[in-house]
Amino acid sequence: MTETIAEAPSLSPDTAAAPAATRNAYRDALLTLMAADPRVVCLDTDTGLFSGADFGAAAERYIDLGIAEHTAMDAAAGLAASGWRPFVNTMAAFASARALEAVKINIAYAGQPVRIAATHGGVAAGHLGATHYALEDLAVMRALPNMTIVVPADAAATVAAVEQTADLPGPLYLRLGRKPTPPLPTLPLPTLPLPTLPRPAEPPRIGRIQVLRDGADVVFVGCGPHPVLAALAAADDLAGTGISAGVLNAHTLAPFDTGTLLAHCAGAALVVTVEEHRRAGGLGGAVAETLADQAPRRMLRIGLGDGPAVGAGSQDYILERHGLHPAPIAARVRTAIESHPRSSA
Amino acid sequence: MTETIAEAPSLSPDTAAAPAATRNAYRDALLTLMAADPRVVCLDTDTGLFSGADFGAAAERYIDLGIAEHTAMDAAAGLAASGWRPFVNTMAAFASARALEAVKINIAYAGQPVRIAATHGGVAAGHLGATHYALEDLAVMRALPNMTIVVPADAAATVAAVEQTADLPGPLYLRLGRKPTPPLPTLPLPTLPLPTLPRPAEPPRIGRIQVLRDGADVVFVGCGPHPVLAALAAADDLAGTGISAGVLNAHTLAPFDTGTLLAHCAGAALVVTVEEHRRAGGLGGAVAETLADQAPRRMLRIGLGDGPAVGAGSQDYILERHGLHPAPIAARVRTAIESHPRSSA
Amino acid sequence: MTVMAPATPGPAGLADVADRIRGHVVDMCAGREGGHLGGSLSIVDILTVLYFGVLRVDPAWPENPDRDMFVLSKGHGALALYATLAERGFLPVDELASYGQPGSRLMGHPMRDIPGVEVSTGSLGHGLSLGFGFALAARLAGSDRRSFVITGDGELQEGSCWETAACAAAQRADNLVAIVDRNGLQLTGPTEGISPLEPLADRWRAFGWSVREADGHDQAALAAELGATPWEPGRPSVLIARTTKGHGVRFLAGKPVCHYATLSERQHARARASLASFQRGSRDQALPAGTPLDRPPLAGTPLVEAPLSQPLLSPGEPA
Amino acid sequence: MTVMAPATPGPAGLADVADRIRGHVVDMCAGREGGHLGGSLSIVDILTVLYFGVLRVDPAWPENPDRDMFVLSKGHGALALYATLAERGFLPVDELASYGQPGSRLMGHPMRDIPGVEVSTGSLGHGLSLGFGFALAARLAGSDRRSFVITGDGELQEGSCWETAACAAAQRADNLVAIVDRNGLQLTGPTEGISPLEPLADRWRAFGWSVREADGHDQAALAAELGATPWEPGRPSVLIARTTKGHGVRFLAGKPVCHYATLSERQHARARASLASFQRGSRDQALPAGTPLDRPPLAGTPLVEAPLSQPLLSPGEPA
Ligand SMILES: Cc1ncc(C[n+]2csc(CCOP(=O)(O)OP(=O)(O)O)c2C)c(N)n1
Ligand SMILES: Cc1ncc(C[n+]2csc(CCOP(=O)(O)OP(=O)(O)O)c2C)c(N)n1
Ligand SMILES: [Mg+2]
Ligand SMILES: [Mg+2]
Repeated sequence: MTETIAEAPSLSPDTAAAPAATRNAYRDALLTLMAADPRVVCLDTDTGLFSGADFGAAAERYIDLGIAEHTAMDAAAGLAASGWRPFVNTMAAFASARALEAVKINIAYAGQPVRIAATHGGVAAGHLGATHYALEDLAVMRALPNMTIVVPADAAATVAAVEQTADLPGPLYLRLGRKPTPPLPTLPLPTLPLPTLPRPAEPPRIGRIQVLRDGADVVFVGCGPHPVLAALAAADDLAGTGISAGVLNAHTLAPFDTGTLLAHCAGAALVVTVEEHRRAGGLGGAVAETLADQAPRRMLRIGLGDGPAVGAGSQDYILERHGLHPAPIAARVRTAIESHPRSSA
Repeated sequence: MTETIAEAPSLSPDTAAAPAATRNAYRDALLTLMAADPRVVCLDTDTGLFSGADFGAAAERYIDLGIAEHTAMDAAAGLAASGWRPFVNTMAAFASARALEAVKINIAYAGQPVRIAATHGGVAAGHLGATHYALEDLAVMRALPNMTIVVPADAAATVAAVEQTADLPGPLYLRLGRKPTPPLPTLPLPTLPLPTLPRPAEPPRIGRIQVLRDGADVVFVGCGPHPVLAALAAADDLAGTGISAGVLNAHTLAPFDTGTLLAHCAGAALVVTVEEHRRAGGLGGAVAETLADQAPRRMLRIGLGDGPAVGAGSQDYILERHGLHPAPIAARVRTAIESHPRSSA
Repeated sequence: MTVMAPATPGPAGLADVADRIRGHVVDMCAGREGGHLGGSLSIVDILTVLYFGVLRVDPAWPENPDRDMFVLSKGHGALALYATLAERGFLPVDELASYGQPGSRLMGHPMRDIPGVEVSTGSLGHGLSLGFGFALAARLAGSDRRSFVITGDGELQEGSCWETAACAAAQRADNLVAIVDRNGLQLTGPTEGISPLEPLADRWRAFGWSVREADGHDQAALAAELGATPWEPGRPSVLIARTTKGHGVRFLAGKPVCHYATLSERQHARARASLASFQRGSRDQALPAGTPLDRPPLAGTPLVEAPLSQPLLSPGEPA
Repeated sequence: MTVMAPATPGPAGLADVADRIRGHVVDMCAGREGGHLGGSLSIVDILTVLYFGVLRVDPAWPENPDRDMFVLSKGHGALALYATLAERGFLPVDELASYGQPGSRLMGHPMRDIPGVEVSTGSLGHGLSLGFGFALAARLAGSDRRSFVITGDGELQEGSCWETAACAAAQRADNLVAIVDRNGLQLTGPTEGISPLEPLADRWRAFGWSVREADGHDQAALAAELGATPWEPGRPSVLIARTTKGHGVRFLAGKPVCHYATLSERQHARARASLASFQRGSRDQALPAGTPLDRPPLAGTPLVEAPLSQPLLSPGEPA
């Protein structure tokens, strides 16, 4: 909470890096890592993510097993147990459901250093429909022992995650998107009055909540590109009506950064989680459990409906339908604050 | 909260029904149901649970598919979509991991009335070891839409669950045990001073928390045979040192009975969940989320370690190792109460 | 959007129907989301024969309890299914133009809430087990309803397919029919280069199925085989249909790149032209006499032609 | 607990080793938890040949990085594995008596923290894919390490086995060897009555494997086949070993009820007697000359005989 804007790179939203898909950032980072680290193996499952990629001298460490997610996870466990560092590539839906038992017993329980690169997280599959959605994956992975769970909010954070976990001794679940998303903003948005400046976008550190913005009344906790951007914009919106809202980017769901969460929620009347996931068991669950253990706070858990009605459509269409856009988020926060004014919290 | 002991059946712990395995109670209840309801189909996966069972006229509705859990779940979805009421029999570990994608997309998302009879819940597999444990199943199932999740605490409750869900239009996850467990007590334990009498053991109603005991200071919320019995005994223990503890049997995790939970936790300084599950995402998660939404309370979530160190051994050995016995539970509650006395809550 | 004159295929006019379905598929791939072009085109003739010559289905009452069940296990062939359902009268042909638009029920993979779609698919390796469940249901009910499933060939790399294959044979589910779209390609390349399936017929036979092979673009051959199941009482049937991914669009056919395409205006026109010349060459196909065309398709369904206005072919981009 | 005199098998003494292992298995099933008797006894000869004649392993340094890998995919055969590891010097033979006791590391399925156990197993259908991972690891390292996997026959109903079978053939993993314990029984009955596996050899061949069959209780035959892999360069090898569930205990052998047993004192004595008479009849088995017994077993490991004091046979009770 002591960094200042002076440390920020001199980027503005206009000149910042163009939107990029976290899955593509991951792919490029992996190619770099494979060139540097001879332990790294890329196991593919006919995803097409590496079509045309140049593995150079690492070419024999790229193995496409075909459409065989279970085998890929178990084989990765065997490779990891033998000293290799396999990255298994599949969609989040298949990593967290189709192949779950292999992930559970042979990767998580066994504590093997397998990296699961899970694309199409949340409703990123959009138009591809419900069988390709991963709205339960964070709850599932959070229940597994040993699993480090990272949801990068932009391409730079994805690269940082790949780099920083190179020597992680246990497994990693890396939830990635599909279509390009903008980088997190690095300077105050020009038109809105801000109680505090946004934080500089230093690459996040795995295991540490990234404080994007301080705020007194409300604390947003988000993960992933769309939720974090929506929380930032909602905080701006609220600032316009005199509500001071902080924004935490909780990119690492496990191990969870209890200390930073508690420090920032200490004075808040409301803690609002925003996630591209069902409301049960994911980020909202992690925050609710952590707070209940130590310092219970009223919460608003914003995510996708618990009912069957997630629907199908483009990613943005679904997010909007479920109120994961800035305006409805801000509106819900206002209502919650009004119905439980600070003094009663 | 107005039932009186006069309504209790005149059973004492001595003359009560003998210990029984919930999986056996389920099997018998299913046989009865199959005789009465011609829609019910029993899909087996070489479990042996029905070896020697007499299906009578329903014999053609018993189908053993062999060791094929994924196929059984999908086939059940197809049967259910065609008007049948399939019960799929497997272990909780396999239902919630091996076959999860079928459960997710074709049963839960599709809202099909498939009943998943998941034996060996928690660490009931004991001596069979970690690959047979189901310590994540409640978190996983809770993340799925439409899923009714029931964890009966004794044989009578199991029978009630099978009976009461006969016409449930959506899917059911029924978590069962393995070895015999005692019926919930129906009369006050003779030797301990009790601030309030235990409730009569009327069969629980699906979707309704069963109030086993009222208490002012602490509320225990448990599910499953061992946790509920341990909570009852811990409440007795605490009563001996002047702490009044209520006990709620939250046998239905979804849909969760928010009303009863909130009503009973309103005055409590501490809410203690006890479950045979990892501490993340299960009953503790459900309670933490529910309370945070409406009336945040300090909690103690008692379950199995988040680390890899669940270990292996008999069910009781593991439960003891992880502090799921009455004495350590009571001790932890005392410590928690002392470190955060009521006034600060 | 140009609405062309309606056409009414007679029993011998299935080639025309398939031509129109291919046209729809190509048109939908020129929309904003693009689509799974190749794997849709490879199953058009199979779907045409199924829906116009084999399946007992009822567009007027899609949930008719006596209907045969169809599962598109390779759910990414959705475009071909939508177009077939439209031509068969389950959907207004107009609705095809909504594919890829916000709020449309026509998504990248089929969803249950579309009339005629029995089950949502898209994750590979589930259709056979779902279809097996339908087959068991029919048996328990003492009904003669049948269950047809189209799987991809790459899809058969999923172990779940073989798990179900064994179960279905064990249960003597001879009311279950699988059709393998043996186009030789999966998402990134040839199946035999990634994880070979051959000898595929031997595999199925060793799992207890009755196996036949056919040219998956020869409607007469398909109708002859699929119209006469079970081939061996007590055994489920599998037809290995030799197909071409992208069939009908010469510059894409057989190329891995046709898996997913967002056709530019120019490419769309070229694909349409390719289809047209292809059609002229395939006019001699017709159903053999005696094929069970018990429910002729609805008349009067218009053929949609989408505007030629899209920017870019984006093949190579994984879905 | 009676500790009998140690025995040192020479190269020709593997029949004795297997006899002792069977004795241990029966003894452990007389403990408080009982055990998977039948499926342990069916793999004793295979394990004996592997651990004493085929696998390059190092009891003095179980994690020796040059070792061959072994995976007991049918983890419920754990008792046979424990006894074999003990006889081979990985565990004190005394420790077998701890099986089923609180705090013991010898559980109903093998756990990684036992010396010589490479991976925890118990959920069926994972061993082949794990073993395949080990085989890939060896190939990437340019090592000649091999990977051996024992699967059950019922286990092959899991689709995951066939998924991996295809992948291993595609990757030309000829350093991978599977041995199918073809005892014809699964938990509740005969495989062919529940979900048939035959023609099993054809299945494997159609999935690209090199297939052989052998009498799974003929140590010489097993050693001849398993000592000479790969049988075809570029192909993984599978040996279909014809075995008897409960082999060696006449009153249980071949009966589904032997899957899991908690032997009473009387039954334990009877089983021991049955083993003894069986042993006398099988003394003529020996390894053929030239079998690669590169590391003779450790000498001096005592044979445990458990007390005959348990109450009940509880077969039929599912585990
Ligand atoms: C379980 C699962 N894994 C991966 C995918 C992604 N995927 C979609 S289509 C496809 C290729 C399928 O190949 P094939 O079955 O031959 O169908 P074709 O492309 O020939 O139509 C893949 C890998 C998926 N949909 N489901
Ligand atoms: C995935 C999974 N499903 C079910 C079981 C329960 N189970 C344990 S052993 C067994 C029978 C296995 O049969 P087979 O592979 O023939 O081994 P055998 O009994 O002959 O030793 C079953 C169903 C399991 N361990 N794992
Ligand atoms: Mg194909
Ligand atoms: Mg067997």
